[in-house]
Amino acid sequence: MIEHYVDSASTFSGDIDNVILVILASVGFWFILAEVVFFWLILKFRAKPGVKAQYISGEKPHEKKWVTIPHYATLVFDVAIIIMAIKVWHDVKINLPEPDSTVRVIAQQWAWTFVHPGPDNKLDTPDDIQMVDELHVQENKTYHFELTSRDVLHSFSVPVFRLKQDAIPGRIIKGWFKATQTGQYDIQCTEICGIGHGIMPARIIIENEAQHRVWNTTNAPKLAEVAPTTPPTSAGGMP
Amino acid sequence: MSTAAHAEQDHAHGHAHHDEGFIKKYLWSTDHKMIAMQYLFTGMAMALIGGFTVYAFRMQLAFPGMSVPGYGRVTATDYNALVTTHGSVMIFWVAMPVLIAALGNYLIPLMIGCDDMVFPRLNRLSYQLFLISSIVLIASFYVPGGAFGGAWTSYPPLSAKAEYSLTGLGSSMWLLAVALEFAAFLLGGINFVTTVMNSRAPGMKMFDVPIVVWMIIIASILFMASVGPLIAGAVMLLFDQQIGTGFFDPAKGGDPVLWQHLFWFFGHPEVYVVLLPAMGIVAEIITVFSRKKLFAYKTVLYTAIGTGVLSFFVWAHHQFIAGIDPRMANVFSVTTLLISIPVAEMVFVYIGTLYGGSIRLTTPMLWALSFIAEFLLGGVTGIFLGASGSDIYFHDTYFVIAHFHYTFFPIAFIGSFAAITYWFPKMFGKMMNETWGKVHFWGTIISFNFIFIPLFFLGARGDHRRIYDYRHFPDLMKAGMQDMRILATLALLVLLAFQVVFLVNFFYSLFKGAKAPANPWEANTLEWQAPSPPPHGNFPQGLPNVYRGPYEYSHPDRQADWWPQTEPEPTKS
Amino acid sequence: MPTGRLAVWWLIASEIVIFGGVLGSYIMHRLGHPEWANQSVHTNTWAGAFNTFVLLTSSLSAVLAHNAASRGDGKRAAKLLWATIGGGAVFLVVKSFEWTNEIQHGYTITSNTFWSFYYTAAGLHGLHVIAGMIVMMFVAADAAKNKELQRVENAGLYWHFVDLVWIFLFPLLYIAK
Amino acid sequence: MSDNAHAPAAPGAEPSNAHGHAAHDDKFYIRIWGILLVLLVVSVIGPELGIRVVTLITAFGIAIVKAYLVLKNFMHIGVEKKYVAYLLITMVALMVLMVGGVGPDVLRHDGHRWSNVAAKKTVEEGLKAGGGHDAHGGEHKAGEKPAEPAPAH
Repeated sequence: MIEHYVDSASTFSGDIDNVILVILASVGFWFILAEVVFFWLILKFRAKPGVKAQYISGEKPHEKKWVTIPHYATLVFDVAIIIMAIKVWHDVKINLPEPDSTVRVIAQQWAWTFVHPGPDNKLDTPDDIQMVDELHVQENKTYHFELTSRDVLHSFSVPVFRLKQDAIPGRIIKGWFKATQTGQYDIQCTEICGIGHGIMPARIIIENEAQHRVWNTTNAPKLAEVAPTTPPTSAGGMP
Repeated sequence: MSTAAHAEQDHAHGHAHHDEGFIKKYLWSTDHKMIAMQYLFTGMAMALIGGFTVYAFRMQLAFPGMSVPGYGRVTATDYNALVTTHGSVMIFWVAMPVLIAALGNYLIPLMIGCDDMVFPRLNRLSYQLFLISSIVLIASFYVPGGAFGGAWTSYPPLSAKAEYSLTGLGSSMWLLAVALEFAAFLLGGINFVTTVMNSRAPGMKMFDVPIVVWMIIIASILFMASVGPLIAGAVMLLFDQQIGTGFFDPAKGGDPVLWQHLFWFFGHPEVYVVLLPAMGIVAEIITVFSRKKLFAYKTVLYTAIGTGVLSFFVWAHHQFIAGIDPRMANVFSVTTLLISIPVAEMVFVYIGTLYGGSIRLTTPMLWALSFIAEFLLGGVTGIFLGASGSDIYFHDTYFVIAHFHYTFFPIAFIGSFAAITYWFPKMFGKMMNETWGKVHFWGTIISFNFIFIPLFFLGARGDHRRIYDYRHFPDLMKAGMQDMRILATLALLVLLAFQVVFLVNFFYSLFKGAKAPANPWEANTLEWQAPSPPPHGNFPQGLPNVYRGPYEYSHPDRQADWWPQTEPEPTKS
Repeated sequence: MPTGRLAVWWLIASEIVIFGGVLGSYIMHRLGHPEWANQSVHTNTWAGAFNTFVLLTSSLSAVLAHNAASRGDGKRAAKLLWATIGGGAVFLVVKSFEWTNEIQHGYTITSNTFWSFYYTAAGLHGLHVIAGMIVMMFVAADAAKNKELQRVENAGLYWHFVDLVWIFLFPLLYIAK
Repeated sequence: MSDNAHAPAAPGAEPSNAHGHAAHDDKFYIRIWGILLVLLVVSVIGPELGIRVVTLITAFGIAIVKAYLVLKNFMHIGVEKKYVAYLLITMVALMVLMVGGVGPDVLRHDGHRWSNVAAKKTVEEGLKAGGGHDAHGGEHKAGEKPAEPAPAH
């Protein structure tokens, strides 16, 4: 359902959409059922002259079942939803697949700094590419991100990936994503971070391998040592 | 010993009874009904402030950059201050005082059949602290730097350091106001609990206590048990702000995540602190106007207690993606979905109560029924957020906003309107106008849905919270999105306009309304046995005796379809 | 149960969570920060122990006051309450010298988060000591006239609670080095 | 003002038994106070031995014993209605719950996929710096403190 509104561009975004759909279906069913019963009762039991209301304590077993049966049904639905939700949660937030590349994401008031590993695919080397408010990634490659903040709380949110993670000063939080299609999308900060919270947009640019290589070589700091012949991405990156 | 305690109370009454000077009667009163009125009117005044702030920032969202009539241009700083004020005012200064303090103060002594709270002067002190807290909050708008703009959750380090928030004094005043408000409600809560434990009318057993009183008591206990860590945290944060300690500063060995935990350890039970009284109000109203015994009284009670207990185990679902250990999210996801069971059951019980009834759609009944209908949507959308997997996407989007407004609006406004329209005859001795009441009802309910249904869709499309101008985000300016923001804002304007109907009806009825009989709704509970409005001391004929539960409507042995709690059993011949 | 005493119990219950919030936060930080041991050695164990002694003794006089009040002996109850208030005063005096000494040596509330917790927790407790003393002054004044004797017990209960908090603060702040 | 007099307490609440618990004479309380003082001495001397287990038992174990003695004998919680004890236990349990829920994030500095580098840095620096953070700090070790600091000034 969400994919009709927002592109689904990561390996797990479809799973999250599915969880949302399943929850929508199950709670939608209960919601509609409850509302229908509710309005039907209101219509059916409107006051009529001379008709006295029934005296029902609701304490007898055959009366109580009208509450206990929905009670257990709710429990069953809850368990189903929990299982699905936790499975997706494990995929997105707990399991950490082997990365093809790692980027560093640094939030501050009110900008994002993205440190790309550059042509040698290693962070903390001279050819790292630092960009403000622009994250370049290659499609079909597993990325790790190392998220931190310089001042207050921020939140790194990429709606098309269905990915969101708060950045906390003093902590490094790791996560992963793998883009499945190219394009340019918003990166949001979803945790209030001061007066510039609303002007902290960034863009994620998902490129195919060729575009990404070109971008890597043109933007890498011009250092004599950088060997342009090295393939910018490891071959194993392609599944 | 207990007589001595009463002597103290009589002493306090002695003052209020005889002199009827304006100040003593209206401002310095120890009468629970007057204090309830003080809370009610202060809460209503604060609701106007909350309403004005939402008007200003919704206008900015719909028509970014425009000069909002009556406010002016909404800058980013203004926007943050407005949303922060809106959130804190509506929860701490509207929902809490109206639902718990005003109704608790008004109803508890009347419904359990005693003449006043057991500590009337403590009660007065509680209101005065609350009043000071409101004044401090309002004053924070006029200090250099302006009002605090770090959201009602006040997460440090943004709230802890003036260099980040740019509102050094405003942050501290906000925090001080909240802390004072907590102190006020702690005093009030102790008063409520001891009153109900010790001053019930003779014959009133545990299960003869009306549900709304139970709910207020459970809510007060929840509040008392959960707010402590946040009071401690508020002191720590205040020191961080003003002295420069580092409780929440990672560079000094503190931890900003600690505040989030302290806040939500209180913050989640707080949801139930305001929900339960509203649920109680609905229970009173639907039984009276469907002339039915409450379906499974004890089940309602146990589910309320169950909800209260469970509410202490779910707090971290607000922090799934806030940097807590992801494995903890599994635990909290399970507990969160479990809490849906008692709450759902409570709603089922209410729906079950309607079965076989003789339903009269008066204004209070309309409000009570709409509470159930609207709260259902708020409840089920919570599942999306409690399930960790889908919360990754929805966290901090407008979906969250729509969800909790579908719970908080029914709680704070629908619940309060239900209560005010239902107990208005008792409070003021006048009937409210039904026609205008229904006009207000339909206008409010319809426009309310037109505000928040679009917000669900906006949230699903990725609109994130607390952004004052979406034009910076190309993905959020796709076709139709701005139209939905405008629709929500226009619906809000309609909703606000209909509140004028309410205010006019309220004050017109207050002064010019038809005189109300003691028991206009033919209800069973004790407050309706007192005159309307009840005099000082509540029951001039002497304190009542209680013979039965509060919901004996349409008993088969009786001609009348109601059976007051105070009516003695017929002598069997 | 008499209303006043019931209310005091509820008050104590809500105070438990307030102190629980501070102490819980402190314990979590303390366990995570072994280096704070280097700071906590500079707290004065003997001053803390002496203050524990003072508070325990004042608790004794509070309970003796209650005993006297329940016998109807308001005069004696008032005297014992004043002794309790005196205990509170000694506690505060010791505390103020202790703090002055520490601040003079550079251990202020901002110098380290251990000291922030130290001053905040003990300061919050100190405020409760002051509040208890003020309450007891009113109760003692009444009790001396044999009025409102049931309040002697209620004030005493509160004072015992303040003592209890200190019983836990003492090892947490002074002994754990 | 008869209407103002309270109705007798509801059936649930029994008539006051307040004077019931003051059955002990003053000597009893003095004896309890004596025990508390002995415990205090133990709790101060125990940690001086410098053995971790002994410190934990003497400092915190004895604090719990002392608290129990005060609650039982000074606050008469045994004579009080049962729910008072349950209420206090519930409040303490809630605090344990809070610490249990918060601990994984605040107490620990490493978790699943996150690491609190700032806290680890302060720990490391703090341990390296050793004692005091300034010139005066080093002079005062716990054992050298004067027994009575207050009158000394």
